[in-house]
Amino acid sequence: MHDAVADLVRDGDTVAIEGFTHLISFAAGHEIIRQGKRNLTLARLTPDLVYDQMIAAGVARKLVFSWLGNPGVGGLGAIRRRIEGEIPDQPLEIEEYSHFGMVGRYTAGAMNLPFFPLRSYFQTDLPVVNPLIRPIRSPYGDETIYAVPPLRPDVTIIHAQRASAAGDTQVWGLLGCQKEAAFAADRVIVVVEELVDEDVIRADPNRTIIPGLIVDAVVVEPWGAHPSYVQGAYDRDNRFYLDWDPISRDEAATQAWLREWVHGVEGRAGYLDKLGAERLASLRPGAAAPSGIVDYGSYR
Amino acid sequence: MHDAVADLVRDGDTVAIEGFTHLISFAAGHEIIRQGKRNLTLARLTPDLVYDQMIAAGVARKLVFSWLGNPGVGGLGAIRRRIEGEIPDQPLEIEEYSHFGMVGRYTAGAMNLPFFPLRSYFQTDLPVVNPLIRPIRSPYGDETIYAVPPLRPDVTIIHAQRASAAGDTQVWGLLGCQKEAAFAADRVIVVVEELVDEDVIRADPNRTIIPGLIVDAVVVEPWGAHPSYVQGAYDRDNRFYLDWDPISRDEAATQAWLREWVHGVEGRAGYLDKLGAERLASLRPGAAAPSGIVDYGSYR
Amino acid sequence: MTDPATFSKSEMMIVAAARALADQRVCFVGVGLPNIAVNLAKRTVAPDLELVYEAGVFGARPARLPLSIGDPTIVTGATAVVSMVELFGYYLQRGLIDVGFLGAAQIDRFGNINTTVIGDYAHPTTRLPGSGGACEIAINAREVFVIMRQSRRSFVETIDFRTSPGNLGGAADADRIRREGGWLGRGPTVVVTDLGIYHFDERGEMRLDSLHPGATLEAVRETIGWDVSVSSELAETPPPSAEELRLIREELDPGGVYTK
Amino acid sequence: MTDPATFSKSEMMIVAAARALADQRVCFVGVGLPNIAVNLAKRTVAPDLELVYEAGVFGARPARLPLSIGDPTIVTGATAVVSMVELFGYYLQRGLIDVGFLGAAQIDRFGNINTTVIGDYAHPTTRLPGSGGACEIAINAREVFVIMRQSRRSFVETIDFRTSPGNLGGAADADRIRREGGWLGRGPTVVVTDLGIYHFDERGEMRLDSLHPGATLEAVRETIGWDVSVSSELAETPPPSAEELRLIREELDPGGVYTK
Repeated sequence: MHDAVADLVRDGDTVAIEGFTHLISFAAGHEIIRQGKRNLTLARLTPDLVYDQMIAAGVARKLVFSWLGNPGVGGLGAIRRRIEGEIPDQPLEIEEYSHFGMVGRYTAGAMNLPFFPLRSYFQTDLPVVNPLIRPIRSPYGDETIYAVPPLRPDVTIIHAQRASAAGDTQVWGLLGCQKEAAFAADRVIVVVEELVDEDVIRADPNRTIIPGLIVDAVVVEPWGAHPSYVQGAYDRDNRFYLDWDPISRDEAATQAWLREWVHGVEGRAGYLDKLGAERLASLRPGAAAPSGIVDYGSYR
Repeated sequence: MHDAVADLVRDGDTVAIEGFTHLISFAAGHEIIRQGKRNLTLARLTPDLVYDQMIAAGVARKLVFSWLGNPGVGGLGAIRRRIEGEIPDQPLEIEEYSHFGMVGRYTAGAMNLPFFPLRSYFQTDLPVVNPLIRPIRSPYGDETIYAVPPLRPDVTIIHAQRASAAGDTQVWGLLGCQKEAAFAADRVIVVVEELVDEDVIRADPNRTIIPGLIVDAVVVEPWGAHPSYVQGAYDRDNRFYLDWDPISRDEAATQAWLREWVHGVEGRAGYLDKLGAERLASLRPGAAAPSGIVDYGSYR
Repeated sequence: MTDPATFSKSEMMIVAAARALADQRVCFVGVGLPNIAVNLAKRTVAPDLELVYEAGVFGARPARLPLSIGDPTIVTGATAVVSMVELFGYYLQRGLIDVGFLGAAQIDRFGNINTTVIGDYAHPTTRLPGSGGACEIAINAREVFVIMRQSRRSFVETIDFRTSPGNLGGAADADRIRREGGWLGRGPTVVVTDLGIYHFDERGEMRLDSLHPGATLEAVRETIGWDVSVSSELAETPPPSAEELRLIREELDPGGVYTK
Repeated sequence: MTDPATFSKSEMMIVAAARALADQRVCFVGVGLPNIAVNLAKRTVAPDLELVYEAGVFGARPARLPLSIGDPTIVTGATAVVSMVELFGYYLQRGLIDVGFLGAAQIDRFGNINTTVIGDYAHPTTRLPGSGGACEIAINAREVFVIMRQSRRSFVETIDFRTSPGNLGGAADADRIRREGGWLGRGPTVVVTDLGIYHFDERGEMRLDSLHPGATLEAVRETIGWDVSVSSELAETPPPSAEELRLIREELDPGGVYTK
């Protein structure tokens, strides 16, 4: 992870660590903090705790998002303080859309389209505060809808259940917009729970969401998505999300947490040691829920 | 099948029997012929043999397509004769796009968008002969690309490996644009090799391409895609595609084939009996090629 | 613990919201209070309700109440899991969602919703989460239900920011704009609060139709920033049943996250 | 059966086309002759070539030569199988395809291609298949290879219908339009026929650079509808190797469908 972030994430980059509640690469976020990257533009539908931590650490100058909160718990204090101007030496510029707007932006990037059309924003104040949300007239009839511009991250980082060494990546469970964010990006880092043989991928090609063709680095980092979750591997650590609320409300507590849990640990392994085997074990799913097998058939 | 077609396919409808070389519902096409439907507008990227047969039978007044041929073999004689005006009493109107244009039309229909933008058609004669392919200017910069209008079939008919009684449908292998064609449609008929318990579907929700919510009828018709194929179940009957070439070149031979193989058989069962167990057995894949199992995990 | 004689205002609100989903088929589940209300409905008045989560799930069968609307329990055993571009495009924008269930920070008499900022956008007093999927749900879901607690800060004459359109400046206005703009949704139809149940009258304005047990018109008026319209046949909301309370207290929210 | 001393013009054409794919990474495989040429390249000069089929396959490993470009053998063992909107949008239009390999019914000196009609569109002498994916491949693939047999009917001064753009009216013209229009592709770079191998000169015009064994300049000129430009260093194409012929005759096309 150290090398992937060192080589592929550069100061001033637009970085998207995507994954909608599922498969959020906290491991990459913490490594970016440790390497002291600066002036990043961070893009994500839901900044979530990972961006609250990264922005508290001062790596970003701008945030592009569609829903700003600690899902099911409350707010994201570090980001909120900077938006509300409480930390004058760390101003944070924001660029705001709706979920479909952000998804559409990645999709336009992935398809190399100059815009993505959608039926949102009518009669709202969002286009008023974000001039990049623009009306577009249909060439059929006189209907006018809205458009959003492509989002093309310099680097997209996603976490997945498995990939081959070549970077062919498979995911099950929530897919969010990782595929779109990856195809839209200039560089792609895939972090996986498990490195698998190419044959495992080729046995079920419909399960592949990203081909190695667009992947620049594959990092094996089990538990790398904690406190978010990996379908079939571990559960969302809701206790962590609840505990974050009071920490996030207090800048000093937030900085102390970063010192202890990000700067104060030896990489991800140190973080997991500190978290403890018992905590991790408690996040394992109960019984297995197997997908079943389908047959592609051999055709010679 | 009889009831599904009788209830859901009406004279004058726009009908899309989709499936790109894979999962083409010949069973539905033949039933539409037997029921003598008229004045249909038939939409498909590749009309393939199924539309050559349906158009020879006189069910259609118009064809919307992007590639007209017998893949790997040659032309589609019945359609070609009507386009070239050799059958004056059966004129055939055509509306022509590229593959991405057709896919984009279904996608616009599925997303309820007034148009789909794409980077095709520049400097070609396609927009000249099809005024529905129109330029559209990006609201960002002064770039102009092209747009195609939504295609919203009255009925979309697809063939799939399996579905639940509720119509929740799963497919593996080539996906073509069946999902888009189904979501774009007013009515949907799903024909399956196998009816499965709802639990089989819910065991692997990422494999579901169409929810029962948009399905009006589920028809169980094993071998219903012959002479096209079903990944894992049976192979493409290339001999049939090769044999069709001389038949299709001759209108009398084509009509004779329809009498013998469509009107002259008792539904799909009769067609399969006539084809013979040996022919069918020869189309079974060799060894199995299992997908492997993934674990979704139980979370209580 | 499940003494039906005593229940909180939050419990009554959640129960009333769940009951409003009877006979609905497909519901888009928002984060927070809608999440527990919809899951209660699925266990009571609407067992066949198809739960749609913006995270990309159709036909979810959560074995537990998810804290977040993105949770592994909404995936395992679901009918379909799809990418978000498909969920928002092929399901919501296509018009397949019957009810979008939203929460709100501010709402006005016409059901226009603010979840973005309190104060000026550039220099907010309080920064709220923003739209998420709410903006497109309000436009494309066939109808919208709102669940939120009443207060002078939340039920206001003028919202500070319009995140999700309701009946705009009134019904006539809204109907024309929605029709001419090709919107699939008719907008907000029900608002459930901790004090009562509201529907929208022919002017597109919120009208109190049912008062919860223990709530008073005075309490309602004290917590609404405009002269609220009250139905001439004002009803009293039937109290939560023992089973409804048991489900909330023992199965859905034993920690009291939503009902505290 | 695999006597390398004797080989057909079609075999030479397929072999020459396959060799042109050496050092290429990602190839979009068109129907017909490109299909066998690309599969031969995968077995000879370009074992790591990623085969992309418009049907929705990336990284195909066909165990047999598919008659159609949609065949179960291109799916089993592939790296990824995706919907066509993704294949055309996320792969081709995104610019991930290095070479688009096309066939054609008519081509002009600038590599503009017709696969739609011979004669008038409304009243065609011969109705051809149409674009399929060719139009978008010609615009979005980084470069385009063409494989087709020469004849006065196919190599024409003016094509009857422009299905897929090549160098338009010439290089200057084409470069400007492709740049200003934001096209990702630079257009046609190689044309392989049954008589020789052509590249495009600085004017964007086809130039014969290599003549196949047994072919003559006379035969070339007799089968081209314009005064074709010939390289000052005209080379002779090395004949097919025994192994190349064995692969075509025994593995790829035992039925002689492509080589008859």
